[in-house]
Amino acid sequence: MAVRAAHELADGDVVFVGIGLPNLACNLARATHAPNLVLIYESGAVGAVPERLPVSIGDPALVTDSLGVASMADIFQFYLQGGRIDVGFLGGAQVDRYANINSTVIGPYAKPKVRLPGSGGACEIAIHAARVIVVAPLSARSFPADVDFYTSPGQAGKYGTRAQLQLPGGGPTRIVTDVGILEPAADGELALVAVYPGVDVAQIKTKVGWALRVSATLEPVPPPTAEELTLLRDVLDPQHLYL
Amino acid sequence: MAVRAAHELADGDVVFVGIGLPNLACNLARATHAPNLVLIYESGAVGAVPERLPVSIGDPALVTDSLGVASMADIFQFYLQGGRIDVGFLGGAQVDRYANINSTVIGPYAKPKVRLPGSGGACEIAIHAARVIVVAPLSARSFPADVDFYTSPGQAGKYGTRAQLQLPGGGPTRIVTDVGILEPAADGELALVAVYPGVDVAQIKTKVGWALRVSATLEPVPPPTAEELTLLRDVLDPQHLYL
Amino acid sequence: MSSANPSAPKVMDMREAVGRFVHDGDTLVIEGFTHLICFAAAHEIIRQQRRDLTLARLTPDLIYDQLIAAGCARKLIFSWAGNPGVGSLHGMRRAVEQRDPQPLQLEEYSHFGLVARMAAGAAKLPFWPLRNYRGSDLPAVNPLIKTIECPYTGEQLATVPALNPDVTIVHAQRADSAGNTQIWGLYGVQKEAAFAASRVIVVVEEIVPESVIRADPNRTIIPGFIVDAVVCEPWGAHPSYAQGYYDRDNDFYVAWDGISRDAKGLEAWLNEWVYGVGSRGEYFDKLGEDVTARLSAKPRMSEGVNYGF
Amino acid sequence: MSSANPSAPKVMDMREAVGRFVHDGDTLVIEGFTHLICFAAAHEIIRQQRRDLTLARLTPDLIYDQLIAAGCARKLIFSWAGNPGVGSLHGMRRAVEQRDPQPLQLEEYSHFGLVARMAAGAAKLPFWPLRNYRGSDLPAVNPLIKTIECPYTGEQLATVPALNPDVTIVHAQRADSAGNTQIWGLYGVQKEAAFAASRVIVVVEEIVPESVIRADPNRTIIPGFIVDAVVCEPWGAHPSYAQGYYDRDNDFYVAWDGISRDAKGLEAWLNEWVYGVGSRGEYFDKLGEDVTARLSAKPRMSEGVNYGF
Repeated sequence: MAVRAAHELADGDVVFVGIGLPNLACNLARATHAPNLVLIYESGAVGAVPERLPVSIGDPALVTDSLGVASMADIFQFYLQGGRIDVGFLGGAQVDRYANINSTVIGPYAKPKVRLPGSGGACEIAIHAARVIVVAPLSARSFPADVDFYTSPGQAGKYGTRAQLQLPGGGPTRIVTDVGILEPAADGELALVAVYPGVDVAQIKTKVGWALRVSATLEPVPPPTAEELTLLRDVLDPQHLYL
Repeated sequence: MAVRAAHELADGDVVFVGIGLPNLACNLARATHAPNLVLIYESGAVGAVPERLPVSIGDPALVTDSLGVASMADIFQFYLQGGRIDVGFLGGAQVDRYANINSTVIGPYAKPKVRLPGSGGACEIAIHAARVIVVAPLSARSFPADVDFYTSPGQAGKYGTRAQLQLPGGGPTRIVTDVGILEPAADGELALVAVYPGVDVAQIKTKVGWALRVSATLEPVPPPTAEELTLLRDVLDPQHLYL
Repeated sequence: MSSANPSAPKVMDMREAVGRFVHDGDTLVIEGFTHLICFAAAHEIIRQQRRDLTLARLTPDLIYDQLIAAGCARKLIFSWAGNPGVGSLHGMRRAVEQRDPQPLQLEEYSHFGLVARMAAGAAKLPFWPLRNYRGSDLPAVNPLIKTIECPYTGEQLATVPALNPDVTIVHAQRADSAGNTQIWGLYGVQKEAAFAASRVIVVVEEIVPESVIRADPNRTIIPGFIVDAVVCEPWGAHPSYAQGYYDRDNDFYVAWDGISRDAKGLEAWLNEWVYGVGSRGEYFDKLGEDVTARLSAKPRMSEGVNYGF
Repeated sequence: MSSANPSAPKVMDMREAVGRFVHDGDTLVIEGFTHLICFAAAHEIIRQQRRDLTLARLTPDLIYDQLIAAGCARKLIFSWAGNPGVGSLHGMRRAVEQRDPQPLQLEEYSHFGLVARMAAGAAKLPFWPLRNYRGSDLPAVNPLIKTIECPYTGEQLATVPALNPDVTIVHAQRADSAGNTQIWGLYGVQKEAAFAASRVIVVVEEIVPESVIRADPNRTIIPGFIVDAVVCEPWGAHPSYAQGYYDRDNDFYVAWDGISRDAKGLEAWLNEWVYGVGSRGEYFDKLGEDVTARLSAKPRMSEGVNYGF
């Protein structure tokens, strides 16, 4: 997934990075096809070049040798709400048919079955980033037709479409999973647009809680190159914290 | 006037300083009875200890060896609107019966007789500082019954009293002139509360554009001490820029 | 004058600072986003058995998990509640799900919303506007998130109310004895949280001469005149970190998951590491010498700049 | 991506920067509160005869007095219009009072109001709330100052609309070639003005290697990815100043009163010092050697801090 996510990034993108896989993906992209990627963390580090794999979103290694440090008030107001972020990464316990994301509760809010951490910066990233890449392994439990709680707005839902809500950012535009890639169609509903080598489309459909549309022309997905795998395993995450 | 204004300051006061006489007064107070005075300039210098007489409100000497530098957004939002300023200094071309101050125009706004610089930070200082000391030489032209333009609100006026307007600061509480000191009475109207040695009350009354009330018990005003005069003339303003 | 007697000495030990400035029933903010989280203050609050606190913080983190488990809190205002990179906050979850040791009320925002609440508090405005929350369920479960119509464009914008804590505790690298406080590395919302509060305690790795502060005034984030107490507590942020002083103790963050998973284990840890020591100094001694070898910062000094004219 | 092609070179001379990024009819902000006022950019704009600009700045100062007198402006947005410590801005007054060389429309705020307009612009909010203007005539003469009712307390607060300049020009001590910009001394509203703008030109005393920026990231005020052009122009702020580089030329501020008092004198000055030189370098040479002796900053270096972990 880290390699697929890295491929979603263009050189020069200003990326709001989360910890874990998104961080790996960004550093992989920076080391390969996108040397001018600007990594921004909600903690305030701008243009970070962490010399070790950060273990938290506020790791001191994100500050040392960074291009700048901003207060969180500036990060959210001037960088994110200011429309300066090209790409945000989000994960979540549930992603639904319209790419609404739930990282708050499984079950009802007042009496949850599982209490999750909550939004953090996810809600505002989903609203403001020009595009959002969601990274999540595909499973029927994680991809229900409707999420239990709308933490971060997707392309459409019970409150209306993004256009109706006048949301400034593009919202989730690519859902990178462990078996393929989903993308919202014009009406906002996610469709399968790419399948990884050796994966069966029929099997993918069983891992989604609604009747999944499949794009007429599936994108080709090259396997990870040896260079990418070496970078990930030996350089970027030598202790295999996230792989 | 600089000596009188200095006497208005208490040790530990956090003072929003203007350039010119207020700056002299603050530095005189700091050198005598108020060593813990904290000088803040709207330009962003906090705890300034200028080693030369600043020629502008943003003089580099205000930064060198200061305790801190704040952005102007922080100065106005967190320091001033935040209620952290004890004393503000204001001047103005006109001060009226209720201590409204005009530093915008003489004559009508659209076709002024004299176009003055405008508010700068004066309007918000008059609204937010716990108390405001106005420093202005007394003359009938400068102290009309009503100012031509309300740049900075006084104690009362055509828009109502400070209480009616729910203004958070105390507004102008002392008007230090070249001949005596005015202070608002309970109804907000300025009254003469102190007369400098050798000055005639009757003469003062002719320099004010309304029937000036005189306090029943005038405050004693000691003449400047030799130490104060020496400090002002030889140390604080040796080039006599403001004296 | 604005906050305190200017000539009263502000430097004191943590016991006195917490004793004088943190009261039962207070709304308390101990901020620090990963960086500069003042565990030393939290532990003293636990030792002094403060009760009925409303705790506000973007990330409750281990520090509020401990305060909640110790029975200090009745309410939590937050925007992301987890053990970063590890999992749940078990102490908090027991309070919410099992009312153990007592019930805990939750008030939930996103980061931007809670940052905006602190900015409003610092600016002494009753609310802060932000373009957020449309399409999210958060306003449906938090009635304090409201909307306002822009007087220029007619757009509906979200608002959050000001947060004005009774007391904010800020950890920082250094301050002078008057509380003029300098921070580098991640700022988090330390400045906004301090300006929003009625009382401010600054806890630092080092108290430095005023001349050190004055030699680099652009690094000052909090002016001394809004500070009530200055506490010198080296390693006071452990297991959080202080850039240039010591690294985050990630092993402890991972270990906390096991320690806190049941109430007994967490209580035993509090008995040993909080109630069982009288001060941060004793805690540090108990950590043992290897902690400095393991976590002390390596030097990466910046160059000076010219403040002359 | 957000602003510009990331691999396009940004370092260029002032002629190219103004030629490419400042257009007739633009709303232009050249900020800097006493400190870091980019006269070099204004003079190039005059030389390139830009027209119909809306100029916004807290203190128009000599820089906008010159742009106005040169016929570049049709409107001025400001909060304090004077020659600080000296008197009036005669060029501006002639435009307002005598429509010479052309009429000038005024839009007036207080400092707080204009700072708030820039903050709103930077945050891409349509307005900013502030507790101000009650009891003042300013809203009566500026209908853009409105009010809003707080959704929590019912209080009436003032609002100002966002200011989003087409182009902002920021002077600073140093930047790398990608535009990552560091400022110390007075910040003014340089950051807000830059984030509020569609296009950003940064003018610096020195272009430094990226490693210099990275060695002290807390000094970075403007990130390179919002910057379109980086111009290296030593002494580019004269007669304003750059902390650590050179002092303010107060004598010139005093002399300006005489130079500008009549239109002919001002025009002669523009002919000699703006049209009569091709670049800032020629202007500096023309100032003569004594300017460096008179105004160069004396060293007052700060110490470094540790960014290690």
